[in-house]
Amino acid sequence: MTSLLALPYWQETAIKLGLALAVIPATSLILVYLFLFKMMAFMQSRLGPNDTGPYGSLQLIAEAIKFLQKEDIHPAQADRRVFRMAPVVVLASTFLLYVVLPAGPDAVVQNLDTGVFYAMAVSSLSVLGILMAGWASANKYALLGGLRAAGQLIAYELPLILAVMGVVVQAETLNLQGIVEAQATGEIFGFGAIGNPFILTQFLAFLIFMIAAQAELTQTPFDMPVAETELVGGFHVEYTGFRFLLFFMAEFGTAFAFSALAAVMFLGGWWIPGFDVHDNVLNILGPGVMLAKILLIAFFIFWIRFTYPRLREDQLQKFAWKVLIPLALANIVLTGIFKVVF
Amino acid sequence: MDEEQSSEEASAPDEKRENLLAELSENLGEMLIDSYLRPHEDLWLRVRIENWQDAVKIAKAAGFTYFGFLSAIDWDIAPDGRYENTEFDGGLVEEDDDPVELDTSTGYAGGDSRFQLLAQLNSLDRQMGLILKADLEDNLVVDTIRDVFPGADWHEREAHEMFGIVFQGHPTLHPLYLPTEFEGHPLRKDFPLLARQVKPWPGVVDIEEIPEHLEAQLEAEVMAAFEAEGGEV
Amino acid sequence: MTATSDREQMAYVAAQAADARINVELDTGDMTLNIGPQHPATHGTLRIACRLDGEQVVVAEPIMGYMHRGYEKLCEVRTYPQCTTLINRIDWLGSFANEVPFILAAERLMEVEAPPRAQWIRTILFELSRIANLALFLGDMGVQIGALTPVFFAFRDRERVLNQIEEVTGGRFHPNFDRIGGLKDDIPKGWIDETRSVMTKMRTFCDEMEDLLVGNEIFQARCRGVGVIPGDVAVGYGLSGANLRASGIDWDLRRDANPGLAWDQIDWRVWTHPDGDSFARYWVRLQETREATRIVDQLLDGIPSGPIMAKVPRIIKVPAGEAYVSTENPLGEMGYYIVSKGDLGPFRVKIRTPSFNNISVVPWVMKGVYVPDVITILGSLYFILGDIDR
Amino acid sequence: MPQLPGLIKGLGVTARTAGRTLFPKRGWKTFIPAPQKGAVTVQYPHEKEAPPDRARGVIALHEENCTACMLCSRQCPDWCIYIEGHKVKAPPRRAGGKPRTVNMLDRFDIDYALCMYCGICVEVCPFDALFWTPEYEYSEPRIADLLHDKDRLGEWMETVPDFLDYEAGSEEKVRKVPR
Repeated sequence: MTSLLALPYWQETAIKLGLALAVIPATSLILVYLFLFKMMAFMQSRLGPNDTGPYGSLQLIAEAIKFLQKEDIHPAQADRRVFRMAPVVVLASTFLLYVVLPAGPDAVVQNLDTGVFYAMAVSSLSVLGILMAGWASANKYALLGGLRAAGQLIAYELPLILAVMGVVVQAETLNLQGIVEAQATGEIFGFGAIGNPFILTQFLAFLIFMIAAQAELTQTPFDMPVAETELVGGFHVEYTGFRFLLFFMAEFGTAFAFSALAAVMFLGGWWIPGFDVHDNVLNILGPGVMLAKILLIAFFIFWIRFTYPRLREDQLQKFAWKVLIPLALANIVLTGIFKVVF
Repeated sequence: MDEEQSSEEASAPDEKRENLLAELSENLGEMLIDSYLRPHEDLWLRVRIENWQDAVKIAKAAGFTYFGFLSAIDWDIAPDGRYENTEFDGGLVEEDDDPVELDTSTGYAGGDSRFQLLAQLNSLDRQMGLILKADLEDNLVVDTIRDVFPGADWHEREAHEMFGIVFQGHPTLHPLYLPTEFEGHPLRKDFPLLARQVKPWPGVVDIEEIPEHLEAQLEAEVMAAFEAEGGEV
Repeated sequence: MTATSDREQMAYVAAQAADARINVELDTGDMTLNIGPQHPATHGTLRIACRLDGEQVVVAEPIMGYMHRGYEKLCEVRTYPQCTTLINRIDWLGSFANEVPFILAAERLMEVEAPPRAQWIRTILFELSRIANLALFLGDMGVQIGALTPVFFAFRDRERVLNQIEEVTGGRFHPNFDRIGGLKDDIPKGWIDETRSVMTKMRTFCDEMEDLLVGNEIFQARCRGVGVIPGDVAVGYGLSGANLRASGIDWDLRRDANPGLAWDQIDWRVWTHPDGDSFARYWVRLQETREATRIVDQLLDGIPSGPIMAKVPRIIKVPAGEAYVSTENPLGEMGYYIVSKGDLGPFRVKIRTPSFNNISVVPWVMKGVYVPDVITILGSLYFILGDIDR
Repeated sequence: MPQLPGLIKGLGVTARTAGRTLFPKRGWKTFIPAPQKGAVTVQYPHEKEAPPDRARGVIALHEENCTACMLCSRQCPDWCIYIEGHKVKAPPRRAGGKPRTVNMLDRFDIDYALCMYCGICVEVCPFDALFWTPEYEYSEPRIADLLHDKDRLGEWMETVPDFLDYEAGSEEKVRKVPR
């Protein structure tokens, strides 16, 4: 693999780390501004924030500053250490996800051979944080929210992984770069100009992945752990100030990361048709392509979020275990058969 | 029920309600004390307090299955009047300090006691309403009708806290609106409405008259100025 | 005795048995969850104390009074015209409709009848406040079960109706427009055409709600079969309005006990639904909103000309007597029992509000449901706090 | 015709609304995004809502017409109107007449912190001295400042709109605002 710049290991690591640290707040900034503020507002015949900065684009920064100024409050009965740790755990899971997300042939923090496996593993860490938050808040709503989150995230982890298995089987690798490569070099019935984005062959897996991701991200219609109108915010009901900000950032950072995963696994990732997969130019153009694809997927995630009502916990579990998992299993079997036949 | 009727029809006897009255008086028998009928409008029945529950059951059997409301009336005259000590305080307090004429009538179908129980029932089939009344004895105890109409549950709780009526057989007769430690029964006429007592009524202020000893002097001054200007306005 | 207590008893026994069974193995005591007084779903300050077994409600007990303003007492120290300003504030979302039964009851005692033009305009404003009120419900129900957007649509389109009300009465929320014997003022020029175009927009709004919520499979999954109230229970509890009609009881005071407004002179129908669940309640209200726009359209076509005030004395004294008049308000049967002693003000006013009876069914209907269903049921019963607490 | 699933229809509704907000219908310019025009909200401090003429915003006092008859103060359900006045002698209307006794208004305060905007005072006024105006921007940081005296109430007179014409079929007469 050719490198963009020949740098010592520690310098490269420092740059990557710095980038990752900057990227996560930036991603939530983009998502929140574009979708939560503006798109939702337009869908509801309003303007959204439009006073802070051009077209209100600095609104979130203003709000972040406001959050940072707030007093750090613990509920009297809270388990303080766990209470403080919870948002950090959730955010850490988000950070860890970004480690394997590729934005170009070399533009990746760490190109792990088991990238998919790793991503799935660390994404479920957030359950721990949410459960900690729910438990430590000493609040019944938070507790209910935390337990719901645990039940839900565990139920949807399975279809998520099973959906990804189809892709892995087809790409014959667990490495995310390898999956991009497989899509770039693949061809559909001899036609290879646009490669073989797996959304075409793995459409069912894509759907299951998106639904499961929606649940994993606790977005409507699967937002029972937060459920403003029932649990008044669920697990983060007692959080204010910068701890709430951490949860908030983690929520949108994870949404971004999952959109990126979907883009890598189903939409061909950073590859642009007509370029060689190892072309150095893609290190520059790749992030842009990725961003466009991520925003496209995030658009669907948020569009659904703003339109649908939420399901009930038992209906959600039923849906996961009785519909999604069998479908995902069937998809793996079909993929396997096709893999052997062709 | 079509009330939009021409004047002849309106003055025509209300057969529907008269039939109902006849039927209910027969069913109620001894329980019924008095009745009143406003043609094409409503029917009032006053029953014995000890038969309250039975009367409600009989009404229900006669088709009055829809529960409207249950409440009470305190026929006492409010000792504080209407808190507006002027001519606008209609009739109760006269300006010339005549002894106040107290209106002690107790409404349609009469009444003998200070507190009167009141319930409104509807019949969906007959498309009519019915108002039941009963005079409460001094101990203010009456049987609950919660078992006849489950909807009466909260209405009885409300009447309990607002008037102090005790509904025998009601299991959860704790306050509905008021705080647990609240004392008194707000809808009784002798319960003062503080909001109207802590503040003087701005309407009592009247326009200041010219003091008599100044009147002639002021008049002269005005006329002098008037004539100085040439008598034109 | 009735199905009610049977069901109560069975639920109780089952809960006790479940408790006993579980307690042997490990101590999972019930959890008490206070929904409210400050809670987004109670739009106001209603508190529902739920005993939960897991996420299942064992007993739900509504506790109110946080907003009790004592209107019945306050009315006793006010004159009749002053009372209407209070009455506006009972169900603040459909406040014009609140004035009507009070005024009608006073008119009945005074034996005055408003001129036809006043009655038609009253009916139009009544139906407009019904549309404004129910439009908010149609959106709010969405937000109760997690859909963010419908409520914004509701606020957007309700504002158009409120503007029409404001153009006539001068008040968006508290019109205080009804007078004993007629109305305060006539309608301004151009208002009829504007209202007609607003009614078209409201029908579009209803279609949008149909697409966004009624047709939505998730919404149906959340609402169908949740909070079923059979007809006989609804009647026994004195439920009214769409809650009663959604239980299959064909009873609408506009048609069945018209106290003298213009409803009997136009062509409209009463909507019922046999299911009695939350979905039925939503559906009935949606159809009623549509029907109300049609009623308004018809009424606008036929406003008779003439005066808007009957001959009444300047200082209103209502002759001694008693009267109970109720009308079919947006929330259900709202009635005033006025006891008059020939005074300037009423001697006693009993206000029969729909939400009070509607919400009294909560302990019965909420046995054994899940916490999210509590919200669905509360939302679909549709109460206004001012209407419960008065 | 097969029924579209409700889930997809719902997405259509939100997308359509977003489209209408972003690209409001306005001839050839439709394709230029103009959410400022498409949104139904009023950007309050920048642009102002225009309430209808009959809106009950604030009460204006036409002092010349007030005879300090106390009717409004007595009819006010909230007891928020405070009037004081005294009698004075005034010159006769015609030459050779007798001096008249007229009421002078000393104080006319409305406490908007108490007022509930019912309009009874405006209605009972027999001398056309009180009027509603749709103005609404008079909030104050201190609650005591919401007590408007007669000068402040008089200032509102400028903003009183003319009474509206009535719809066909009305027998009411359009009243005039004294200016």
